[in-house]
Amino acid sequence: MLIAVGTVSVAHYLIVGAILFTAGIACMAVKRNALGVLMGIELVLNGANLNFVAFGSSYLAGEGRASLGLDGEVMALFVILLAAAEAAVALAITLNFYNNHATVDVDRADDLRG
Amino acid sequence: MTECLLAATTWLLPFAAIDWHGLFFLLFAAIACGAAIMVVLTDNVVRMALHLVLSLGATAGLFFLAGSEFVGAMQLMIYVGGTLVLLVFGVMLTAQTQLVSLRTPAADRVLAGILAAALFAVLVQSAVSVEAWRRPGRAEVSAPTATPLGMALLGVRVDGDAAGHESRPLSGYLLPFEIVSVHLLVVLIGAAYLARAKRRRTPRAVELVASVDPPPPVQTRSEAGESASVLVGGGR
Amino acid sequence: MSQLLDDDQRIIEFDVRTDEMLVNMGPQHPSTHGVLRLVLRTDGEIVSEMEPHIGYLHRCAEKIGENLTARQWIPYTDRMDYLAAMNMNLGWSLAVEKLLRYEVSEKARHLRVLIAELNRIASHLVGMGAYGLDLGTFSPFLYAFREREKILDLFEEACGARLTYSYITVGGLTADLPPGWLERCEQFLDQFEPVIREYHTLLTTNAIFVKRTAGIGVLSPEMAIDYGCTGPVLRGSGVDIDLRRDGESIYTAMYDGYAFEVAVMKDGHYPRDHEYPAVPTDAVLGDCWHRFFVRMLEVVQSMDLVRQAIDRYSQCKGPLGEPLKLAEKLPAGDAYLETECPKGQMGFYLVSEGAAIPWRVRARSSSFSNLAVAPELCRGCLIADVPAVVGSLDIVMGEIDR
Amino acid sequence: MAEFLIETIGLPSWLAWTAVAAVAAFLILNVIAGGALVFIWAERKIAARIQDRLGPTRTGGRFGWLQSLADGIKLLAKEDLMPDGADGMLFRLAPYVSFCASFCAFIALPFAFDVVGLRLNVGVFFVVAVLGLEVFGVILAGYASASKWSLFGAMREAAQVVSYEVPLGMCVVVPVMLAGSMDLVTIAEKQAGWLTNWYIFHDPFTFVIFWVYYTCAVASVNRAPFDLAEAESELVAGFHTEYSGLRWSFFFMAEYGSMFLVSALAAVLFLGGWNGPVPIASLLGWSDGSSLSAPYAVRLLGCANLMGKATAGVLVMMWIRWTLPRLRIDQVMTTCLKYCTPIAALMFAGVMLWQLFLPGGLVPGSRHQAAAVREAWLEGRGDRVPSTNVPLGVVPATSRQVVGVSQ
Amino acid sequence: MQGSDFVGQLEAAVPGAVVGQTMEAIDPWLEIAPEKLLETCRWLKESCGIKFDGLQCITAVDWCEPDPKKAAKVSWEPHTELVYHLWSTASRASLVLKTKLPRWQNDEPGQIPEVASVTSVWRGADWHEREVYDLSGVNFVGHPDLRRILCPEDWEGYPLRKDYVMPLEYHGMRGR
Repeated sequence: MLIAVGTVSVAHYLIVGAILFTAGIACMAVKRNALGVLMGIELVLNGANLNFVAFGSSYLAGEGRASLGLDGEVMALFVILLAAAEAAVALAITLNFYNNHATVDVDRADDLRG
Repeated sequence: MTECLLAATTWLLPFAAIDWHGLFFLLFAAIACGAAIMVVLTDNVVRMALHLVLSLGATAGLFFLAGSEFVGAMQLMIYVGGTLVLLVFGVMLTAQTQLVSLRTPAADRVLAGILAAALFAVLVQSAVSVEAWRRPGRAEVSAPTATPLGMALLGVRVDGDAAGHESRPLSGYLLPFEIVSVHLLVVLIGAAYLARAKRRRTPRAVELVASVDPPPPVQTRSEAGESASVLVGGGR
Repeated sequence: MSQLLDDDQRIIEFDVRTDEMLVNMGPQHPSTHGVLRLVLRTDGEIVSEMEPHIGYLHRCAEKIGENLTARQWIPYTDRMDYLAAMNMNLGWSLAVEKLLRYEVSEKARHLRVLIAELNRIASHLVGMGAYGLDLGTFSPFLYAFREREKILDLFEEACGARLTYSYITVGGLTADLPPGWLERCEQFLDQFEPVIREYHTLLTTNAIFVKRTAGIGVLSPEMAIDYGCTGPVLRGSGVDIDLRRDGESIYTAMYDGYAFEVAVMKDGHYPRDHEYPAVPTDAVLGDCWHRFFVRMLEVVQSMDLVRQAIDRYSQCKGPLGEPLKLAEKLPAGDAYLETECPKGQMGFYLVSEGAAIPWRVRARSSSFSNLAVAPELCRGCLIADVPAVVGSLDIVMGEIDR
Repeated sequence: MAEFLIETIGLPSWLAWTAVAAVAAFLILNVIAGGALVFIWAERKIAARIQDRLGPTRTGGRFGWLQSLADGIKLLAKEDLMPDGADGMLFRLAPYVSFCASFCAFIALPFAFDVVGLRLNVGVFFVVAVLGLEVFGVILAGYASASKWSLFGAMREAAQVVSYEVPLGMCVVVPVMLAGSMDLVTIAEKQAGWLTNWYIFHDPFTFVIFWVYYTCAVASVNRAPFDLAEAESELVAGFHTEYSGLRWSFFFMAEYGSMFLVSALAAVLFLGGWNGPVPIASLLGWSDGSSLSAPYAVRLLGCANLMGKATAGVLVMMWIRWTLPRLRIDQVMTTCLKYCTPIAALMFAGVMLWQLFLPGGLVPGSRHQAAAVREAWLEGRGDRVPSTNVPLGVVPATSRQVVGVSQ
Repeated sequence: MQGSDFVGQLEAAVPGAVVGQTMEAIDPWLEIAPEKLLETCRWLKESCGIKFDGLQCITAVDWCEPDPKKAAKVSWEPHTELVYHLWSTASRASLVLKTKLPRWQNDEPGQIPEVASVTSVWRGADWHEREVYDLSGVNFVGHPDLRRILCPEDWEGYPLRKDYVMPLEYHGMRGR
């Protein structure tokens, strides 16, 4: 059973990845709420993931071009797993910070103590 | 009768074949990018979380489109089903009314905008520059199955031909797989430690009672008799 | 920086600060029995403090009692504990008869025991059904009401009403039983005998019910006596007091010659507990499960009493005797009498100046004191335990607010 | 069906495929809508039977079967009000998120051999993943209704569903391990034949895992003893206190939809999907049920089998609901962490060992050679996915690709 | 232990407490001086031979005849009477205590009479005293949380007093 892959090429995926990446960076830069920064990180990671999968996809691999093959997919897999772990730890820190300072405002987190 | 029906449809809808793959790609890409930008723009942190869910869901769709179904399902389950639920919990715990929408001063926003635009320009230029990446993918490709990925994670590469050259045998991913599982275990224990019950619940009434001695010996009816006023002459 | 220092200095405890939420349950809450508002101060799921607000059903029946003669006030006693109106009427009638030093006929005495015990069965059935509703299961409620309907049919034949009867009145009863009533009552008891055993499988031995009630809301005997709790709440904590046996002479005289055992756990055993399911291992004496189990035992106890009352009533010859005149002159003085109602000991106190209309009328409600102990039991429990504890006290708001 | 449209009517191929997709989507939507209607009526009747009363009798005919229609009209007529403190967009969006989550999991569910929305290679994984999304609808509803009670309900439900996903995931992996593939169609195919081929009877471990799966399923769908979210005795009605009318009916539809989905999944994974207890198709000489040329009757029989099993699962859930009281939130969590997860893990290990020593399973001769899959791949045959429905891409050329069946 | 011995013991333990006694009434009662009430109750519960650990009921009876014609014929002068019904769970004995309080504190209307609260002796008295305060207007000194229990918090007047006049309206609702 064959699948025709129309005009979509790796470049399209890369552009979408780029948009997600820049949105993530902007979100991290703009947001004052610690959770907003966390969401920015998630977006950045997803942008990267998209590129990995795009390069590793057997659909988009043109003839004779060095495609990542399975490595792309496995890399994306590990990124998703570790992003989950990272989010857990980041949230634990944010909530403890909230608990001590009653605010998650990133600008107020200026003293190193506590 | 079929000829006129055929004529009618072709007259009505000029293009012969829609490129489904492209159509769905545009749909999911639009949702993903739109939601991502909305995440940046909205101030209400709960709305941000919702847009993030939409964006990551659409990215999962893109993964399905790109043929890696396992990664798409994994993204839906782990990322959207797990990480974002965690994030929303965090939002719920901290989103008291005054914290819900913190606004950054206008100067920083402009600066961030310029930075983002510059970064975006660089990325797009590099994405489009390589000619090989612009050519559309292979015409016919067999439907994806998760078995090669599963086998690869066990260390046996069954998709040798995909890599194009037999000289260098491809290495499986058993070692990184084990490392990640141990890593997750460590994170699990760390998170559990951070979130351990901080405050003992006030001692349950059960413990209170256990310390109290049994009820005083109550005389049965024969000794006590009916209750009568102690002032009555015959009081015991 | 508000570091939450635990009493143990070494461990610096910090907790995700969820400020204490003031949550109120009721007064339109589906689980509280009638119009009761519970204000809970909760920290997350744990209730740190519970305060009941009552008075939503307050009709000031005592003020009205100062303008009505003793017999005219009977319908007001119906509306106090509307699930056991017969026992309320009996309590008030006996208090007035105590003041008048009036003795009712032998036949009326046995009929009063019969009717009061039947009403106790009906009240405990509602208690059981409503308690199942509190814990989330709907079916026992309908089974309980199916049996209660049969008792209400019997009452309807006897006095024409199904909820607020005004059947027992000062000086006897308003009417004698219609012919064939005793046979129908016996038929009801015969078919009810196996059914009540089956009801134990519905709730008492249900694993989840035991998990939700055993060891929850434990009431120590001292606290029960100190707060003035009475009835199944007191007996559930192991205190062996039942006014039908230990009450005032005028009340225990009614139960003279009736053989019955008080449903209380004495040194680890309930009376006749070989016939009923065993006490679950993690049930502590005085918890919700025991209060519920005492009520289930009292239903069986009341059935025996009704059978004995039927035999004695049918042996009495002669007329039932007329109740006293509507405007009976009350001698000067005061009288207080407590009777054993399904919810607990219901006391009536009346002061009279020698006129037909009493000077002051006071009703001491059992659920009033039973509910007073609820804040003590709910401290430190989970939100889901609050309806379990309040349900186990089996309170009726009509009686509390009067 | 698409070929039929293309050859006979000569529609342009893309229009044919849209028509096929539209019909498939319509069918699946009706399965849920129809199922919900039937289950509303069934719930009332079963509750009545358990409580020794009649249930609806007067609405429409003798057995009150129009009762669900009457409910539907009432819900439509009811006014959709929204509390003023509510966050408008989230409040309106929540029911649809919840409904879409439970609806789009039906895509991967095989009703008969070839009657499946999309034959995903990661079918089981996809269904479990999408079930996890339903919790978002509930959280949004709880947060957006701006009332303390609904927030309580939402937090409780979210904690419960997220924690029950762990044992659910473990239980689901066992049939995948037995069948050697995550594709629901393959799993069901491997259970063809007599009753003994079903995975529930494969070995004692899978038998226990089935019951653990069913408990976790009941919990993750918020039914019966685990329905903390709308525990009416404590919190007034949990997260959908503020909803009424059509929006509430979407939550209701989502609940019944996911209830049916979870029982259907149980049927496919453990009870042999569309294979009946007696392999009537092969006994009657019709060609092997799994080949494509079988007449439509076999497919119809398959659908009936699966729907029957799923409905049985739903009826048991209703039966449990009307007999057991509700568990407390900490008891629900302890059952999950202290009972379901360890048992699921143990049984998982048990099945692994069983696979090693008795690959043939309890009944010799059944075809569960998971190891066979590995050889097939190594010899380069690979388990080509023998199915004709092209998921997404369209073959511009008119060449038809002949399907090789790998068994 | 004869009834009079019991009264003798009580007087020995708490001198000046018993002001009057009526033995031949249906429920014989002792009249206790208001200031000695708390001390008597503590003695009755803790150190008396028969431990009165159960407080059954606290009632306030308002002895006052509002219309002057009947007031002339009445043998008592207006006062508020508190009736305490006690009960011993061990020996099934009951006891009635009565104290007489002025209707208003040093006779200016509006000032409600005061008496010591027995909540420290029996925890059950808490709600009974709140009800007596709410309906009959008696201030219990030392009560942990003396608020109205049956009527709304902002209700004026004490309904169970004989000379109580129903308010015309309450929060816009017509009284009469």
